[in-house]
Amino acid sequence: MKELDQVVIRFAGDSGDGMQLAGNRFTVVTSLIPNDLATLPDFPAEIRAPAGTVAGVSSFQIHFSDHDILTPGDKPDVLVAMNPAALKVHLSSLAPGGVILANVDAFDERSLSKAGYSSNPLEGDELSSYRVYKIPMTKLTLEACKDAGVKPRDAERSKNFFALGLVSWMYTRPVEPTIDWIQKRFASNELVREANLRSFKAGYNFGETAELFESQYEVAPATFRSGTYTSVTGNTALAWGLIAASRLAKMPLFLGSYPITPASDILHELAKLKEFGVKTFQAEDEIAGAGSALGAAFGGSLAVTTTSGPGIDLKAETIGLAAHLELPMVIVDIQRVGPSTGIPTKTEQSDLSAVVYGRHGESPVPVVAAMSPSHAFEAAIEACRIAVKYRTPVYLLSDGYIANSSEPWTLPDVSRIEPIDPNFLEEPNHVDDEGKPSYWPYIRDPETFARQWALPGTPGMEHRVGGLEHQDGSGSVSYDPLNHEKMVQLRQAKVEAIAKAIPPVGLNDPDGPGGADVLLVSWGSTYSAVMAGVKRVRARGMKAAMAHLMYLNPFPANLGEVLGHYRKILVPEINSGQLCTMLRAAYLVDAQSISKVQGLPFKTAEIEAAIMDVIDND
Amino acid sequence: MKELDQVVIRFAGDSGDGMQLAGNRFTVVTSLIPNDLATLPDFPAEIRAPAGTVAGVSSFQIHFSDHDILTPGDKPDVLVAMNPAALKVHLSSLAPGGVILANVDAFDERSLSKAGYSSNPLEGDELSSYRVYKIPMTKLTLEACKDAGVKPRDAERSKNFFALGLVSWMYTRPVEPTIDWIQKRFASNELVREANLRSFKAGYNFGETAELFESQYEVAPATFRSGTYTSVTGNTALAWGLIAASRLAKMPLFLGSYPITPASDILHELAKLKEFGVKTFQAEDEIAGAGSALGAAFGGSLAVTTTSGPGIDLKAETIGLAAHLELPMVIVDIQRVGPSTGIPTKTEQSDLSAVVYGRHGESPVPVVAAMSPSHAFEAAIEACRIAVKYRTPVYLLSDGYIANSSEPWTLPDVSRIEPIDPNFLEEPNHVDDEGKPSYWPYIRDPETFARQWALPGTPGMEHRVGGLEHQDGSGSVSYDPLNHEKMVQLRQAKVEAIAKAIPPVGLNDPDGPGGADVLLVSWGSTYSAVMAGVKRVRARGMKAAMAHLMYLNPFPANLGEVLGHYRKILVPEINSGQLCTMLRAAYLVDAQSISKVQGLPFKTAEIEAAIMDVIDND
Amino acid sequence: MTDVATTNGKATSRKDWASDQEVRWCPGCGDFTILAAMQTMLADIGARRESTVFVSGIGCSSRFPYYMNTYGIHSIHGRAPALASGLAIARPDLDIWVITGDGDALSIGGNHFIHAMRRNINMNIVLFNNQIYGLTKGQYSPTSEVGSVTKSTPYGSIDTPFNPVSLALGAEATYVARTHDMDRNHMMEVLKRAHEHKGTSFVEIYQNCNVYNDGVFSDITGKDRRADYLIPLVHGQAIRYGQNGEYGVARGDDGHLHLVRVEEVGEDALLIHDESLENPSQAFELSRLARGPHEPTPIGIFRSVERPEYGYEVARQVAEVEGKKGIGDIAALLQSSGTWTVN
Amino acid sequence: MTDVATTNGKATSRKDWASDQEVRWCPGCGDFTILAAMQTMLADIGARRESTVFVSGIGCSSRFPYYMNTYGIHSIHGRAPALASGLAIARPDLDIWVITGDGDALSIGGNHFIHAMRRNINMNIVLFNNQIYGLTKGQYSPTSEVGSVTKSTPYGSIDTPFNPVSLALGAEATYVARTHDMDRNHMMEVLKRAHEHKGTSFVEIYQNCNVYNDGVFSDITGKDRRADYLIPLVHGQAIRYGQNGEYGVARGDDGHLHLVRVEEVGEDALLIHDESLENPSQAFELSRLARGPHEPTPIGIFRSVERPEYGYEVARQVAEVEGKKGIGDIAALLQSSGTWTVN
Ligand SMILES: Cc1ncc(C[n+]2csc(CCOP(=O)(O)OP(=O)(O)O)c2C)c(N)n1
Ligand SMILES: Cc1ncc(C[n+]2csc(CCOP(=O)(O)OP(=O)(O)O)c2C)c(N)n1
Ligand code: SF4
Ligand code: SF4
Ligand SMILES: [Mg+2]
Ligand SMILES: [Mg+2]
Repeated sequence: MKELDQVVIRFAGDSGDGMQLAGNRFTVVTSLIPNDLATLPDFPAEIRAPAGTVAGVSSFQIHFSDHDILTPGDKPDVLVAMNPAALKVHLSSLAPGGVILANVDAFDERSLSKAGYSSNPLEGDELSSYRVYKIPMTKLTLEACKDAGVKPRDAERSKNFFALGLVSWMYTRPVEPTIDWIQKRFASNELVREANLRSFKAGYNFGETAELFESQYEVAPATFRSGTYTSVTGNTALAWGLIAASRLAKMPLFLGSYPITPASDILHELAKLKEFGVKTFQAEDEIAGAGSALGAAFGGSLAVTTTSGPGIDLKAETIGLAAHLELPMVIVDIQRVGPSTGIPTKTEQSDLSAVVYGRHGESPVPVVAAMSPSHAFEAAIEACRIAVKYRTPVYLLSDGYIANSSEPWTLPDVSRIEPIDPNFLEEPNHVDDEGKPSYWPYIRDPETFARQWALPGTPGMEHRVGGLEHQDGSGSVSYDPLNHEKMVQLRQAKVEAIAKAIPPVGLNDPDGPGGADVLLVSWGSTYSAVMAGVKRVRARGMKAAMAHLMYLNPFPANLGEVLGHYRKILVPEINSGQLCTMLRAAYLVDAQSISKVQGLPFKTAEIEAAIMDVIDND
Repeated sequence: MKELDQVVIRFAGDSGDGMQLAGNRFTVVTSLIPNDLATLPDFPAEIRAPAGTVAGVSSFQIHFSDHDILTPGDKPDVLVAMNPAALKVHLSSLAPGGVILANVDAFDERSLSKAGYSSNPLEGDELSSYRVYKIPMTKLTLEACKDAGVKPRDAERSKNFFALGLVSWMYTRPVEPTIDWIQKRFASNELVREANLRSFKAGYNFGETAELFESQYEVAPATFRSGTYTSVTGNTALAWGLIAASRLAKMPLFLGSYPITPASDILHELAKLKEFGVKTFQAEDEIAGAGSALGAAFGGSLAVTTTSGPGIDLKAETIGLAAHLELPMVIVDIQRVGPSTGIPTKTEQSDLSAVVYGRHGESPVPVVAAMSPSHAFEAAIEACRIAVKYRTPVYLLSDGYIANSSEPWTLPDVSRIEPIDPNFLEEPNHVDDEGKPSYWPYIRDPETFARQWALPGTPGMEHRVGGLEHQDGSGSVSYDPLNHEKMVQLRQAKVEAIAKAIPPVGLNDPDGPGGADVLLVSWGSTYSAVMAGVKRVRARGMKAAMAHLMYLNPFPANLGEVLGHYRKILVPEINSGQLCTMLRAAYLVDAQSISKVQGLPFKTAEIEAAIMDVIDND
Repeated sequence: MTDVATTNGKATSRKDWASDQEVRWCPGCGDFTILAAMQTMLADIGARRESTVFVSGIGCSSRFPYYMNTYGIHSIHGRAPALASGLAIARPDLDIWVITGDGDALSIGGNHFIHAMRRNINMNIVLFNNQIYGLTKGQYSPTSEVGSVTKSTPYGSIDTPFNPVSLALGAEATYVARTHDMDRNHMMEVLKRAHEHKGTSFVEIYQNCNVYNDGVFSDITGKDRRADYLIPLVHGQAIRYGQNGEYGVARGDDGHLHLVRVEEVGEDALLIHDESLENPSQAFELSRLARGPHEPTPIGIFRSVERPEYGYEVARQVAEVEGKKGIGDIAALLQSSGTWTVN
Repeated sequence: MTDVATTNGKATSRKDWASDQEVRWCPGCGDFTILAAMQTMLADIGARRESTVFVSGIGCSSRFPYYMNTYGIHSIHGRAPALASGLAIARPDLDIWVITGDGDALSIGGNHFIHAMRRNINMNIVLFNNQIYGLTKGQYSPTSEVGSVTKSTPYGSIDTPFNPVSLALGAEATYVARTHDMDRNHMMEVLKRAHEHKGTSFVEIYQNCNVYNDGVFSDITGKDRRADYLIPLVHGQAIRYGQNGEYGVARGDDGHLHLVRVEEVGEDALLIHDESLENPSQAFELSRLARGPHEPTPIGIFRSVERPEYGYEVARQVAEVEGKKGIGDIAALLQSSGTWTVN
């Protein structure tokens, strides 16, 4: 038994091989150790890309450890390769000296040529710098299932459980949770249950008996703060955050949405959770998704619309109206690779400028971003809070990486989160010329500039709102030049006022403000790699500071001051430098963009290299 | 006869009073003097706002002079007020001591109260600081038409011609052109023709005989460069520019559009001009307007789509595809007051950031802006040239002010404009693995990065393009991370390469670069007021420089250098500072925004004051 | 007096339904009579102002909500049904009216329109069809007839227009009616029935735009020719028209509907109108009798059938799940995919 | 051999129409047979690759253009008809095919779809109806039946689906057909006729998504029950189906179409199918015979009538004006609103 402090495993195989499932189950048992962990699923855009091809490879990476970790790891230590294509695609990222667990049965001539191999890599010298284990996974799986009554074709499909069993043995994961899960999940399908169970056990036992491996490994439990934990993907956490916000505001949740990868899972999750009074509406398109949400908002629902890149373009006109009417709603953008259809299943942060600027006319809208899978819960609540408090649409940014990956999460005590007060107005707030009480929809709170909001159904508060410019206060249509200017300024001032209410940006600089040689600014999912990178350079004795932005519009009130302490500012983004441009404009600081647009999150090493680069060139 | 060097007249009356017509005819005869001139029409959003109300007032302002002028004038010297509401709305902008020509017949009790007057302003002291002429225009018109066989109700509608006649007399405009025009225009309707003719003459004669006026005025001809001139509105010039570009490129013009104020007139104009082979398509919405244009572009048309604010939001997704496919098209945005429906008939420059940033993903698109009505012709050709040369969508910005106002314009010699070479590829540019010639759609010109483009119908060049990321060169779908990054960079580099081909930004500083105390940066229609304002402060002995930006993306290559010469940079915009933000980000200069968002262009005095303000506070 | 009109507990009259905003349509515009019909009808049936919401898009017609003393949203060109859908699902207690034009509903808004029809969400869509874009000053619309000379078609339009009734029926509409701006009582009746209908009701109103398209419907709506051009559809009655009822609609030997002379076919051969047929085919066939407003045209309720209302169904599913699983518990939700505890 | 298939002057075979891209649908997906039918048909009729353009939106079905060795655009979800409209107007010389799915055409793209129908622009719209969103992994679509349990409707969908044939007919379509992915010959025939049709032709293909909606059409398309569930529409022939032709369609005494037993009504009572009727009502009525794919369903060409083609009309107006005014002269245009000269 060898002790390791951390391991990165990548399960890779054909889309039909069940790698996501194997990865997910491994994640669950790992969370029970408990190890700290982070995951990175990666799958092709096609539903079923042609079997055996490079395009059809699906993978799941998990990084787990006995200490606090942030990223799913740069390079896997172990690669499970269920077929030649999987090896082909992932070999180059394997750490030097890494382990390859290859399903040797799949390395037949046909599969090799489909993957583009002219000879079998398991046989030549090509892999000599790795530790290669050739395991007949298909054959062993078939044998294990032999007298279970399953057809061989079906039995073969259980080989992911064989692999899972084997890896579970290698890293001394408990077997009971997996066995329990298989039993429950396939309760109604005896043959499949039996095949999966037998294969899983066969894989585990193979490790134990085959004497192929020098030893088992152990990764000691990480020290977690005490509490109850779960493992959650970003999309699930975000959906739950919306439900929690609905409870906190006592406003029913309405989701108007049109399916799009990688946002659809939020719709799926919320559609299931009707016991929370959630109403989900699959609209005919993104415009109607946003429009229906805005209609529901007018009616007093906590209104949300979810989408990804292309949908953001389509919703722009409606969000402009929402900003103009000053009605709360949340627009969730799970960013993916653009422009246009791009690469739908890969991650990017390239919608930031579109959500900040992408509406005609002057229509400022707040923007909040989730920084990790579990943080999506908190970010969702915060987006809803700002929306309701300030009567404004709010963009909530996540991305494909956050959406699909998972991490351990201390369950929050929702009853202790501050409630959201919609503060509906039920009595007239104005007296008209004839002395009659009436309701003026654009009378504002002097501090937040939020307008007083009354709901249909309230007698005596009847009123009309609309997209034409309106008179301050009364809300009547107005073409008055100075009134228009005032309204433009008020809407801007309202969004800027949010800066007063949100927390100042935190500065992580062990030497105090300005102590470090360089400041890294992260936002959204770059948080984890940037934090990890900063830690690494600090470990090398260098001085790097970090500030993470959860609020992209408006910026926290102290951001200018924080940036002002540093001569060198680096802004790593999975785009061509969108936040960086915004910081330069707002604060006239010479922030430099570290850009990566490959559909993948930053690796810690990339951040480390970028920091070393500026420090070295000093 | 008194000589004046310049006059500003505003015709104002009810929407039904024909003020736009009167103003336009006055403009035409004024252009024949020739005086230099600039106009500013202003009309209500309603088709026919309730007669007699303040909301229903329509006006037309003309500024004409014996010297070069730039703006339609800040404050009218003469106000023609056809009814009380017109007086009410426009009085405050009249220059001190200005002339009011009031149709006294319209100042009855009902009309006064509709306009919100409790007593007749023509009778009290209220107007004592102006020179008020109370003229019974309705009565005189009716009398003039008495035995022409016209019904009184119809005859009354000619009173705009009475006013036109009167003002024509006052400023010694020739009468023949107007008489000719009436005769031609109403050739088929004898009664109307007669009524208009008689009324016009009656107005003219009234001036001559009534002894109400001390004298006639003359504004000497301005010195124009020799050439043939016409007077043109921005929308017409823009439409003509598109036709000229189509001829220059030998590509048929296709317009896919959905009506929207103030852009519709371009559709109307082009729909008429079928003898130029133009095909116009009124699509079901803006998405289809842009989509049909992109389809036509694929087929080799010079493809254009025209719209205003809300339409820009809706076209975003399609423009993102066009940028990704790298197909040429021009998106014309006649900006109006936003956000949302805003004030559709008023002007604004607030779509700049939307066109630069308003698409998901990294999808850079060039932006060009017209600076005056006649310049829209040139800007349209330039937008088409860039689109075709670089195979890219290009935004062409104009605004409601440019669209509807007019100015004298030296007719260009289109045959001397440089042709646009679409450079279609007709032979394969690649040899495939099997040695067969084939066509790769993403092989580029090494300098412009423009791709080699082949049209459907060309044998042997069959190929597919699409919104998924594609392989550099071949254009096949590619999910390769590094290829994606390369393509993002190439698309960006292509747009940036345009900066090499466009002229450097001109610096207007009599003292040489850096000589002035402040640099004014204008774009689009702010040109005229900024130039006029700069001239005024110079006339006061101050030093102000000016640079006008026709290209908003990419910026001219020398812009950073030009800005670098000045410590104080002012950027006046009819928005909240959108260009200013872009300049700050790009060049880290402390440019300051002069913002006006009232649906109206800047006045010269406003620019003057802003400049004095920074110089004084120095 | 039977049905006492009440709002906030008080009886209302037409003027209670008028907002304080000045009505700004062109003098003589057909929109005025529609406004009057709506206000009167709502007062008559005892509707409640506080529970009534008018949602519109953009267009002359879409200014309507500003003039109603109810809740209202003047939204985005073409998108009113989308907003109304969300509002109706979220708030099944409200009475929701969508006011739209031929451009708003059928050009830019065509998709939301057809989806509203099939979903049967609780809203009454009232389309002011003037066969023109009024607000943008006179371009042709998807209902303009072929050959229309307008600002955007100086040489005549070439698009076959939609027949809004056929389109709605093809999109699975449950309530489809047509009326016109010159008959206030008929408008009121048809609007009232729309209001009573559960789900999406669709009312097309032939509306005169006297500025850009004056008189297009005058054959049907004008007093002089109306008898010969307006075919009244009355449930349960033979379909008959003409100065003296001399014409009618009957199914011919070829199995298809035809305009007939009553004396030729006999009264018994006339088609008895049945708005409640489950199959929309006959209603569709009626909608095809006229190819444009210059032919005898059916006016009235083409179809009125029951189908589950969308918002109700949404609420039912929620209630059923709540009933089965109990009201959701957040703490339990957060634990639902398994937990581990560290002390 | 009569019609020799040629491209660039050479005869083609099916494989000339296949691009070099690997076909990436799920094994067993119905899309494969449609692809084969299209490629074979185009080779058979001697179409020219260089003049053929496939335009699609987004969806599994919309990957189709990548696999055709022709010109092609894989565009934006729902927008293919918009792009194709512009291309068809600009380039009347091209053969344009729009490939779309039930979500692409009828959900997000519904508006462009209905407007394409009414305008009759030169394009063939082929809708792969699998009653599901395939590419986004299994949400219900506007053609999914009520009660469908999918990822987005875990408790069953509540939306009444569109009947694409009814919708197209309600939108003034001139050519409307339905076929299915299990009968290559029928597909080829219907596609060929679509290709011959001038204007917009619309072909609905029942397509099996074996991953997310396996077998929804199996009553109609499966060999075992097909005879009892597939009602073939053949122009000029009595509408008849069943193992032994024992069933048919006839107009009843109530004037409406019914499914009948032939022995009960007699052969002569059967409806003779006429795809060329100017009035779309009977075609509409045929489209209502089945309320879903588990009832006997008409398959074939519902309607095929002539109406001026849009692109042709656009070109005609241009030619007429050019004829009358002469080819436009730019210098004259610039002077058209009057000039003055300064020397
Ligand atoms: C997105 C968008 N596109 C275009 C417009 C311009 N627009 C306003 S109303 C209208 C059409 C009005 O026609 P219709 O719906 O028939 O209403 P009407 O004015 O005739 O009552 C158009 C094109 C707009 N406001 N917004
Ligand atoms: C604007 C936009 N919205 C949503 C999507 C996501 N999306 C892609 S295909 C699709 C639906 C596919 O269904 P269908 O048209 O029936 O095609 P199928 O995959 O079933 O062939 C959706 C919702 C997108 N790509 N773009
Ligand atoms: S333009 Fe036509 S529809 Fe609009 S208000 Fe005037 S008359 Fe009515
Ligand atoms: S998901 Fe369905 S429609 Fe898509 S390729 Fe697979 S089987 Fe075909
Ligand atoms: Mg209209
Ligand atoms: Mg589908």
